Amino acid sequence: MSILIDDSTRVIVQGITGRIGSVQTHWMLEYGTRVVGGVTPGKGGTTVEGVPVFDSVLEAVKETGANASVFFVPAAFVLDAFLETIDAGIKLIVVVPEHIPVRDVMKMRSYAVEKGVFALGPTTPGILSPGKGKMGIMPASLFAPGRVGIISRSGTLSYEFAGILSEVNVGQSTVVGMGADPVVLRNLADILELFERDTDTDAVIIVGEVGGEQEEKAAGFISRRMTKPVAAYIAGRQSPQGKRMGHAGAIVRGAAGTVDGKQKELRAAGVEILESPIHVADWARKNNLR
Amino acid sequence: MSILIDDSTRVIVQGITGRIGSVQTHWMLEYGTRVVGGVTPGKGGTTVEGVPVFDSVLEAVKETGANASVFFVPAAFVLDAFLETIDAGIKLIVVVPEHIPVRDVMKMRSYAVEKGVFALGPTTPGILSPGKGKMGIMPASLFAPGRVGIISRSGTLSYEFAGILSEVNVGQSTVVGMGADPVVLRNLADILELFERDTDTDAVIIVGEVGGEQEEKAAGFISRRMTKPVAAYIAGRQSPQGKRMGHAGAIVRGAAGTVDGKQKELRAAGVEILESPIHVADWARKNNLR
Amino acid sequence: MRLHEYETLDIFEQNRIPVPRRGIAGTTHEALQIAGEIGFPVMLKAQVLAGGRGLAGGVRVALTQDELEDVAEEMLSSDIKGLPVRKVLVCEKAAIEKELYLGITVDGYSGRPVIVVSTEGGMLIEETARNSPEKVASIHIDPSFGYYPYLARSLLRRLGLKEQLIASWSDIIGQLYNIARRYEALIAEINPLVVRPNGGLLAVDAVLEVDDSALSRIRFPLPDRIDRIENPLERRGREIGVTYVDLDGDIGLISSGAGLGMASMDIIGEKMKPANFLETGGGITADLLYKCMELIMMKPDLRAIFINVYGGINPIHEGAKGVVRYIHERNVRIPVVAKALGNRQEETWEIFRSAGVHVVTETATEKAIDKLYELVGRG
Amino acid sequence: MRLHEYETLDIFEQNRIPVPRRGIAGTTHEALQIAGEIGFPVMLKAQVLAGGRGLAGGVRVALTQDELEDVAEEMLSSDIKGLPVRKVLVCEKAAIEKELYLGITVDGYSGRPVIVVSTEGGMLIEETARNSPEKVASIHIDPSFGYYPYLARSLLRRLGLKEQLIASWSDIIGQLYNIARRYEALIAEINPLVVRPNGGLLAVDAVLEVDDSALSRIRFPLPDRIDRIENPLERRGREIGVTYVDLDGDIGLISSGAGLGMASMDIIGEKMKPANFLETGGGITADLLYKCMELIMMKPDLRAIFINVYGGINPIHEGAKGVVRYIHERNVRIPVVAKALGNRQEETWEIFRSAGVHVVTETATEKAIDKLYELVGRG
Repeated sequence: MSILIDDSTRVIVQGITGRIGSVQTHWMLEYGTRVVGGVTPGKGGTTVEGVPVFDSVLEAVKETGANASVFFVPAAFVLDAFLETIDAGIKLIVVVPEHIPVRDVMKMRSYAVEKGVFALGPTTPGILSPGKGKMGIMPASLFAPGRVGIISRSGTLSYEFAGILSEVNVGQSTVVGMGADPVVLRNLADILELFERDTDTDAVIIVGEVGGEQEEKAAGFISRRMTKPVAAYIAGRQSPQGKRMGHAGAIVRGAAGTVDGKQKELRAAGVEILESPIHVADWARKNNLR
Repeated sequence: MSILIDDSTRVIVQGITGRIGSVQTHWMLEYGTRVVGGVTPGKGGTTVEGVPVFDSVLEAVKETGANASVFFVPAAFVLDAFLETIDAGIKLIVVVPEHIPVRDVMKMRSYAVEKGVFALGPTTPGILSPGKGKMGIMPASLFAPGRVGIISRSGTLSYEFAGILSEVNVGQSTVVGMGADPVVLRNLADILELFERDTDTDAVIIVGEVGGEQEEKAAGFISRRMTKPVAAYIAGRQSPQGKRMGHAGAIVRGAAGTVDGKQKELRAAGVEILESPIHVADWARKNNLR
Repeated sequence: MRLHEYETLDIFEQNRIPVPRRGIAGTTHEALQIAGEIGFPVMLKAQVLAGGRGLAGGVRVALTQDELEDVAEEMLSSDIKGLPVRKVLVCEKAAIEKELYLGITVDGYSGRPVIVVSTEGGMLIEETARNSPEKVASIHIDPSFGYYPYLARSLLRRLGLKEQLIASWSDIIGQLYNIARRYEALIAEINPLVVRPNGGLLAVDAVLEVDDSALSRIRFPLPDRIDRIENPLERRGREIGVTYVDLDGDIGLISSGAGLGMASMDIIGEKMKPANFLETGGGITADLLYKCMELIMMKPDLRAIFINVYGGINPIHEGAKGVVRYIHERNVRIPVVAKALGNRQEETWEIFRSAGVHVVTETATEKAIDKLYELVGRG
Repeated sequence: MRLHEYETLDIFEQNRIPVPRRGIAGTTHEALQIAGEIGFPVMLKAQVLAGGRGLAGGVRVALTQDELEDVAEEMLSSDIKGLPVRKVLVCEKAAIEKELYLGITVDGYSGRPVIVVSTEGGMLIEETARNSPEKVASIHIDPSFGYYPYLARSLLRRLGLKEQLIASWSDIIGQLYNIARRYEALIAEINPLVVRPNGGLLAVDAVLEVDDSALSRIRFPLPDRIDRIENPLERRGREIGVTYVDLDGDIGLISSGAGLGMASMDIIGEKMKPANFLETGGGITADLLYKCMELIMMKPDLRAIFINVYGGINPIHEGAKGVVRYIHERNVRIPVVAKALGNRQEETWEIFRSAGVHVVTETATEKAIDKLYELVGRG
């Protein structure tokens, strides 16, 4: 097992004919992912890396039985394509592109929730289950099969943590990029819940960063519901305080958002705090993870 | 029994301090309606016709236990007040005002449906259950208690039909004004269904008019589900064809909208067609109604 | 309120819908000038607010200058469906590969905007819809969800079109939907939407009807709504705030409520002919009914007047005072029959009777019209 | 992008939010002129894009012409939180009965806009929120349902206000929400929103931060976004399309990904000091990394450079070519350490090594920074 991606996952690539879409389709196929189709309006009937391209998501779903989609669509068209994808019945969507207006993300999120669709991003490297497949841009060489789950707000830091673990022969069950935007399509706690329920995951690493309140809210979930060991690293201690732009956010969030605040709440929930990424190797050894 | 209004109905009047709102509150009270409060923002703490006025619907509901509301709010504020009323938990709303933009009505309708609220109007005379109470502007003298239900798209024609029946000693269970706008908050078939289920209604009269497709759609409901006798009058045979403004409506509706088309479909559903209002008296006699 | 075609085409152009080169002419001379700039052949289109204009000769082609002079001259001195042609739209006659249909309207029954498309546009679109429903497709828009381009694309896919046409047509659907939203349109329509030989699209005809109830909040410039009513009596009705429709009979009618007014017309029509339809709405005052009397009396040769009002929201006793004041001041001699029921009816009857109005106290309008017929019938 | 207060006040005024009489001055002379028109006393407010300006001396009162001269002179030659004060807003000093707070922001966790109000506005609003939560109320807006005035009224009722204040304040909430929607604001704030002795409201301070990702589709005029960046290096970063933050250390940093960049800074910071933060995003090319090298080398006295990139979406071998070209062309002599992993890593290492870059092939950034420290640590 693993979360989100397994043997039944049939992936379409939206924006498959673009520069990034086609290169990443190559890497996904090479990693063994079942990429069954691609979508680019107006390019139906062609193929990319041997994968058939369709004009609409509905057609792609009908012809290929796809149940998951990964987006390499220009930011300005993501909202429209996302809604189309949900209406076509896809239940797992990974939105890789960055620079999507927050208002669009709010609309996407509310529609996904309404329709029971699990979506990740925007600005996410995607999901990778070692040995099973990947939806997104994660570079395969850093990952190894195993029983540790990783959830990261940062793309490249998720590679770093997986790579450090792989070097000491600790594999991963699934690595999930949450996305780095102010509003993401799924919150941290929802993904933790999937790992908690996954019989092939023994422990979970949260790779967080300064700002927002994902980690603080997750701490509540962990203390109430998590039974598996959790470790967390929070990047950004040395970052200059972001120029403060108003009080509304601070009022809504209270003291949340600082590295100290996040570490404190996670620690109180029983999470082991990693002060530097490399410490994850010791933590894995201490917990007999592999 | 009766439909919509009964002994448990506790009415608030929105816009109670306005010229029409206060006069109509007087008439509603005089007819025995349990008007328990009124709402006009900024006029809380005063009284109209002995009825306490509140600043917000929520406050009125909390203080009076109201469960129904009748609107005498200026058209420009109806949408906002309507949404507020639904959020305050009111389950029956009568929107008397006319000239409400269609876009607002569409929004009101979709929210009412979502929240399970029964709403009538706009441009409706309201609802009257003889001897029990009324929400709206129907002039009481024309109505008498009995067992015939009336549903009318036109306000004044509903008075006409009730008056003709009352003159020949045929009373009414409930008289419902649907509203005369292109989009109304409840369709004809929904109201027919209430009368079909009401044990105190023996027969129903539909007072329709040229245009739209309420009567055509109701014919489908009647042939499938109605067991009680139904008669229908359709006004507007002599009306000049409305200046035709486009094809989209005609394409959507097909042949619907003409007096002949409506009569034909209703007749096919077993409805007795009244060619002139006064014929309703004969129909009542023939069906032994009282 | 329906806008003229030339007004609508301007709005379309501002919103990036491709429209023909064109100009608006009030005289033959102006029409010639415009055609000179555009180049022949040109289309001439009578600017009257009536449907079925094409079948009534309101759309003509001019291949040459001479032909244009004849057609413009004739059109500008004609009536179409009873409306005088004051302006003619002169526009480019584009080469046509295919005629499509695109309309956006409010579906009253579902309470949602609906987008309708067809691959067979043109004057016979309604027949196409009846006889070849597979050539027509429509989609309802959830008002709280809103419009998105993919909805248009999936709608057009149902017609089995090529991707290139789907792309350009769905752009125009988006622009038209945007116009419909901004202008609170009850109808926004392009028929035909022409496919040119080069594959480009062109909105050759344009309909926009704006929701009267929303006029005050539309933030975009709109023409004056009263000025455009051709009939002076109907214009006067709009001015005083009532709905007046001019008819060709001789029985004047004042009613409160459109349904009651229509029923009154139906009943009058059985043996007589109504001179007008007049519906007061819910704002009756003494002054308003005085003005209503004035308005219906503007028609010469009226034989009688029928007043049919209910006291629900309306203070009918106030209305009666206005009627009576008019009768006294203008010394009205034709019979006036009134049926006035509801709140304060007795008071109302007394006021009417004081001026010799025949008051009918029964409920059925038929009875009142029987009385009216008795008074004028054999006159 | 955050707008200056004077720009935001103009937008508020266009949208019918009451704002003080005011003018913007770049010199003491201009400040005097404006004050002359407004009348004393006036407020002087330094126009810098930094929070906590009030507590840092950026908001001052001038009662007389002399006082104004002194204050304006001083302010226009000062720095606030490291930012030079180039412009001063001179505005009417309104009489104050009470200070309220109104803010609209995006709540990242719930994914919804949130409206926050408090009866205790002013500089200490965050303390109020912590210590007297009953004086603060907030409401989330469902994006598909939208904003309606009754939502603001019911929000304000929770603060126990008088109806008159609820009416005028909820109007301003509606206007601010409209601004936030039109300008795709991440933050729109009025603090304080002043109640004047006559009961009228006045937006005395104004914050508007626009979503950078939405800039291209906002249909209303906005100031140039690059021009307003004070720091020339940060401005250059924006120009070439990367995020650059100027710091006061001496280790140059190029990273792909904000998280990786922050972690790199954290680790460098344990024994050394970073000179900058630079995050490339997902658009690495040879040219971009050439420009990044150029940018970080604009800081004098750099002791070493650390490049930390992953080949996921980025072609890191292309990036390496740009770095190497810069090193060769500019004859860079300080140590350059690179960690580059992922797709085409071996190819990338080879390119780096060809220019003498120290390549670290282990995954942990700590190991690479150990190497860096070894190379410069005792320098």
